[in-house]
Amino acid sequence: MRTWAFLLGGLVIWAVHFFTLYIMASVFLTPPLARTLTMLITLACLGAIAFLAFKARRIEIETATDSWVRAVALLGMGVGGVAIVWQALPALLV
Amino acid sequence: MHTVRALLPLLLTAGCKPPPDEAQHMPQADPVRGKQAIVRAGCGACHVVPGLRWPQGQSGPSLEGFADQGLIAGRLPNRPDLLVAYVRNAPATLPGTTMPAMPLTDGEARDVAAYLYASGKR
Amino acid sequence: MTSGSIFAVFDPAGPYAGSITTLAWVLIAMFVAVLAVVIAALWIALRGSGRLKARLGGTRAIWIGGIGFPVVVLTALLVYGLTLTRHLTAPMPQDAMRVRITGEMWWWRVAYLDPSGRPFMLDANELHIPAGRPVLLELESNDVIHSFWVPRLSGKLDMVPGRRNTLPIQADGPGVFAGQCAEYCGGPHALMGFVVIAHEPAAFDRMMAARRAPRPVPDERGRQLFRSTGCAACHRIAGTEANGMAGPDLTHVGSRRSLGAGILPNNRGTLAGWIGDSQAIKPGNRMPPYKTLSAADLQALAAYLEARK
Amino acid sequence: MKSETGFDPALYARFPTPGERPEGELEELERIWCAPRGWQLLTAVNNNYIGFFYVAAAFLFFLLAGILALVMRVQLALPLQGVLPQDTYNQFFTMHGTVMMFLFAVPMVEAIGVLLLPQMLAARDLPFPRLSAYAFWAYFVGGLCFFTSLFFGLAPDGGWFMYPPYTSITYSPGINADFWLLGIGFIEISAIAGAIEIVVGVLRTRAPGMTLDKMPIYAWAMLVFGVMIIIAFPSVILGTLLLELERAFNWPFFDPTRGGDALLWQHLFWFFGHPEVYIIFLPASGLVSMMVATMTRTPLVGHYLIVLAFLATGFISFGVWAHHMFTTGMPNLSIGFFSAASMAVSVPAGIQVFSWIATFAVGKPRYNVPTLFLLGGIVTFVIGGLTGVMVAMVPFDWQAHDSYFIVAHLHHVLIGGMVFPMFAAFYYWTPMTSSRALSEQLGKWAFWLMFTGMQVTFWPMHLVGLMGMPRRVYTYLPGREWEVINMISTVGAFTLAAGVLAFLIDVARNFRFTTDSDAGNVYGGGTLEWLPTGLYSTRSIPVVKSREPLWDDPKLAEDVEAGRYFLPGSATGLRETIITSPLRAEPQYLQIMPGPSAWPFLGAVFTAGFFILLTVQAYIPSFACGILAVICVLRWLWDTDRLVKEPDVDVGAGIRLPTYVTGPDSHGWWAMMILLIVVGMIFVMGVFSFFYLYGVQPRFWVAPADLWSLAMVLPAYGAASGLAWLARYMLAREATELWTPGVLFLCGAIALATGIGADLWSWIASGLRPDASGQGATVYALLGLEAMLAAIGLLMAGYISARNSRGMIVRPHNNSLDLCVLWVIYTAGQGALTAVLTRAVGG
Repeated sequence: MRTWAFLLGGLVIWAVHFFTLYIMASVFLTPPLARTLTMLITLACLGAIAFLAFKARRIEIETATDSWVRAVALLGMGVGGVAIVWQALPALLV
Repeated sequence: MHTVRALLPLLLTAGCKPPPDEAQHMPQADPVRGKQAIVRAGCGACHVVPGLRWPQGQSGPSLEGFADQGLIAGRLPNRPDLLVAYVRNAPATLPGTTMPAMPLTDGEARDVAAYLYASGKR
Repeated sequence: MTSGSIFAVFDPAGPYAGSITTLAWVLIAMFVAVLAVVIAALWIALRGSGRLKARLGGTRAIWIGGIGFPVVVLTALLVYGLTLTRHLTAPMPQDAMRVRITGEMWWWRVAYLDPSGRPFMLDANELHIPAGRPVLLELESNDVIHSFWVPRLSGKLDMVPGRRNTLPIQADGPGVFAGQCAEYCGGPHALMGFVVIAHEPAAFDRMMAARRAPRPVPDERGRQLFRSTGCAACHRIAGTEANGMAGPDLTHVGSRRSLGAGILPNNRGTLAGWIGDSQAIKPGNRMPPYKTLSAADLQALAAYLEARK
Repeated sequence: MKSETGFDPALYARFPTPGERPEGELEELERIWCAPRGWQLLTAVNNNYIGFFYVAAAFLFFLLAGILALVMRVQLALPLQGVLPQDTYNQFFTMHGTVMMFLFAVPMVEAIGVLLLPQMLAARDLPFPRLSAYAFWAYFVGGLCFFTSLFFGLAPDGGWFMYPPYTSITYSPGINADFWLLGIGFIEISAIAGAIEIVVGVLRTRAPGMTLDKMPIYAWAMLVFGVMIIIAFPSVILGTLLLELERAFNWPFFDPTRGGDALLWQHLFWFFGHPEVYIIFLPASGLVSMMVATMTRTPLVGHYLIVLAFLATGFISFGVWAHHMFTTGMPNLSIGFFSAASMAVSVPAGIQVFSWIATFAVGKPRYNVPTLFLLGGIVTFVIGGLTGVMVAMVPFDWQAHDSYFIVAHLHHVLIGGMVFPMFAAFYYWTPMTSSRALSEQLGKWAFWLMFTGMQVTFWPMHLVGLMGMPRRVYTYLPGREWEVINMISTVGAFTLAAGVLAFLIDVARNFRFTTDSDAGNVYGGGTLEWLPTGLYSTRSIPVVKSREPLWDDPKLAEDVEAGRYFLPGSATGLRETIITSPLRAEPQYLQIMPGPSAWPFLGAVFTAGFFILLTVQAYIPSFACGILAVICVLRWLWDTDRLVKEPDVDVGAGIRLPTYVTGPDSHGWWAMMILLIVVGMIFVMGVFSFFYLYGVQPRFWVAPADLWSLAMVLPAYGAASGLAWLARYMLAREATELWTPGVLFLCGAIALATGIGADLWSWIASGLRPDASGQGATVYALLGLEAMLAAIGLLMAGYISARNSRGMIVRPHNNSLDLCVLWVIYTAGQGALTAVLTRAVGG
């Protein structure tokens, strides 16, 4: 499970962020409130990714599989992070 | 494109048919312009017009093979001068007809008649 | 029938379509540039010199070409797109002219609204607007989903039953702009056209005033016929007892440029043909054929309708 | 060394084993795996046969849908043509889209997976061979019946997206729309069955030593593919159910005059519909990645980047569904989110494309037919991807949406992303399953005709779309200069068709199906599917030490063929394969596999019969078919889950593995968990529909059933899960004479039925009717779903009792009971959630 949590962590957080924003946008339609909430949620998710990345960097490397898992996990967190930032842009620009 | 398609039936029939009937000869009229006028005026709303895929209205008689018809609307002799008058203002030419007057100039009416004669020869 | 520039999206006639055209050109430039980069990279990979191939063959190339480059380009595009979206949906001035257009299978109901939002003039399949002024369209549907699209004036917007969408349009100068239903709505969806006619503001005001002026008493025989034939059950002609709302409003049918929702020229002859057998012209439409009308009656009806300017 | 299961990886060093294998071992293996002959072939379940049938059937549907497209292109070549009347054209375009998506694309990628995966993972077969047979036959029989509706003028005509209200009973009164809903409904079920098979196959039947990082990239693609189907398809299953309920019983899910909403369908449909595109593309991308590596004779550059790209696509593609709805008037903020996600999803595509380019740059590409198709596919896909970025820009989409621009875009994506790779794969893998390779010469004709035809057909469509031509029009008026462009497209379409014809000629001339005397590794691939194989796949199952074992160990093929690795013969005298752990592929136990059986085939035929007869409203024959289908499925299950004499056996080199494993390690448990995720997703989408309709039209909502009724409902569900758990617990104990697990389980199932019964009763008592409003419709739909699960629970109770009475529920743990217990506990949980959530809003 730990391995899967690392491999998919960044993307799972992206998904959580996305659906939270989607539900939020559907419930509160007033831009200022939505904007503030978006900022908060986004920061929280980015923080979670950073925490996960910190943990992932410290995976014990014994086999080739371990280093492979670490590389994919870190990259996944990077992609997740970029996607989260993009996901937040609409709330700030629209 | 339009020109080519409109002329196609002419090209196909030109070689193998007798020369145009003198009685239906239409000087200074252009069947190609006639077709455009037919599309613009919407004759197809009531008639099946040869060379016109759509619309193919059923309210009026089909105009296929018009040159070979003896009468216009079953009552007038099929002569160019009468046809020109009829397509422009049918009620005036033949009181009691179903066909209404159409928004065509005299020149356009001549073109339309020319088209009907040209494309009717099969 | 339909008219206007054939280049539609590339030949905008107003600000709402214009800014999208600019965006379209930017996107096309992006398309060409990126495609060129990819093809060049592919070419180098297949046929390039050893040195070039070596630079391309490694994860660094993927990082730059597959991640870095797209992220930069896409971020820029996203910001542009979102800003433009906000700009295009900005609220309209309160006093803007409003028209409600309702999608029907397979034609368009048009209602000009007064400032309080009540319809004061009904029409169908054609919209007259003043040039140079923004007009707000309220889009609704009475049956299935349709989509309102006049490419030279704006992007499209759906007409969803139970909802009301608003679409701003504006034409910079007088002209005639063709549109068509863009959401598949069954049957003759392909033949569901629309025309927007922009007038000089002064001419527009004159036209609207003339339409609202008291109407001369319509010709009695045509009016009788319109009722006895059953037309009045579905069609309305203001100022007469004909008050049917199922079909298009015919108060101004004589001034329309087209018949059958933008598909057929409009004149006394085509009116007669349409009444006689509209199914041959637009198969599947909701109007039944009237093949049994006598010649004289058909003539009189067509003449009567042609006079409804 | 790290271990996942306690297996010592040092044991791998014992292979390859020295010495000769005993006489007759191979012959026995052949006897055990031999295929039925003649008509009996219908009972075959082996993936070599089912996979091949599956590919052939999917290709047949590709041809049929392609012919529809050609006729449509003739109709559109000139304005106002009369080739196809309006109604027929509308049926044609609906069927073209539906057949291409549901009967060709998804089944084709799944079929290639069924054929290739076991080979590539060196498993003897997929873990549930009878399930794949069932999935295939249900799809094939049902698909053919569905297509036939076209010949009776009964084909659906609402577009492949079936938007209500046009497809509601008011505007589509015929049974055409029902054909779509029911026909597609069970093809989705067949797709899900295949996906469960593939996910469990990839995670649990890999060759020992094939850790996640050594897994072939194609297996990664199929893993993500399977998971995506499991998440995405339930949404459309629910959608079709709701629409059918609205059509049949007047429950107003999509009717705005009674608190429904037409856009709900669009959300449900596209939540499936957009991931669907990636569901089609990812497996093809996996194939491309495999072939690029072979054709350039070099390992894939950036393997881990591609894996990440697959995973990222799998996630982000679930955040883009509403980009099909930019023109519906959604709020700007929501639109913005979907625009951003649509941008994000193109990054993984970029990674894949540049990874392939980098691999070409490292290696020495060979210019044979597969390479040509690969290159053509990449270029075409990039074009489609870039126009995809264009339409992800909201204002541009307002112009492009539902115009021919989109037609051009989606065909570039799908043909470049899936069809060209598929043809490359046909050429590349034919030598694995045919005794002759396909012809290079004819193949080049096929490619150039298809590639040229493709570009000539679809490039002009971008233009005509921006010139204002909408999609889904059966004709257009002259005078807008669309004529010339459409004529060019038509010419292109026929060129494309000529390419396909060239391929067919090639197949007719050269393809000769075989399972054991294939043409072999013509292109020099490095992965395990190129080991010498028979119906049992490889003679022995190798230990995998790298990503391209055949390149790194030239002796591997010989050792495998000589039986020097795992499982050189049959250890139990039955069909079997090794189940390994999901991360590091350490051998865990020996799975006994079922052999040929007529029951999956018959079950599939009756399932198809049930749906088709239901559509034509022949209710009695239909329900008879339904009952027969259930009986067939139960009969096939009856043979499974048996103990063999030996509790553990030698699988080679003295390594002993158990033959019967229960609990979370068993492959059956995994499959049941995945099935429960599918059911759970249907439930989640149902709850979404419930809250969505409340959000859109709250004024239609009345007070829910009173909370007191929960006092009866919740304890009943609690009792159900408790009793089910107790049944499992008591089975493990020695002294359980009075309360046999069978009886306990039955009581659990009855408690379940009591729970749903009480809930239903309290809602009926509240006066809310399902046809009254969106609230009534969604509440009763959720209750109906729960009732269906409870009914299956009762059926399970009967099955468990029957097995119990025959002494087949063995101590201390038994898989059949375990799985049924899981089902009941899940159902009770869902029931409790249903009861609470439906009372949460309203009034």
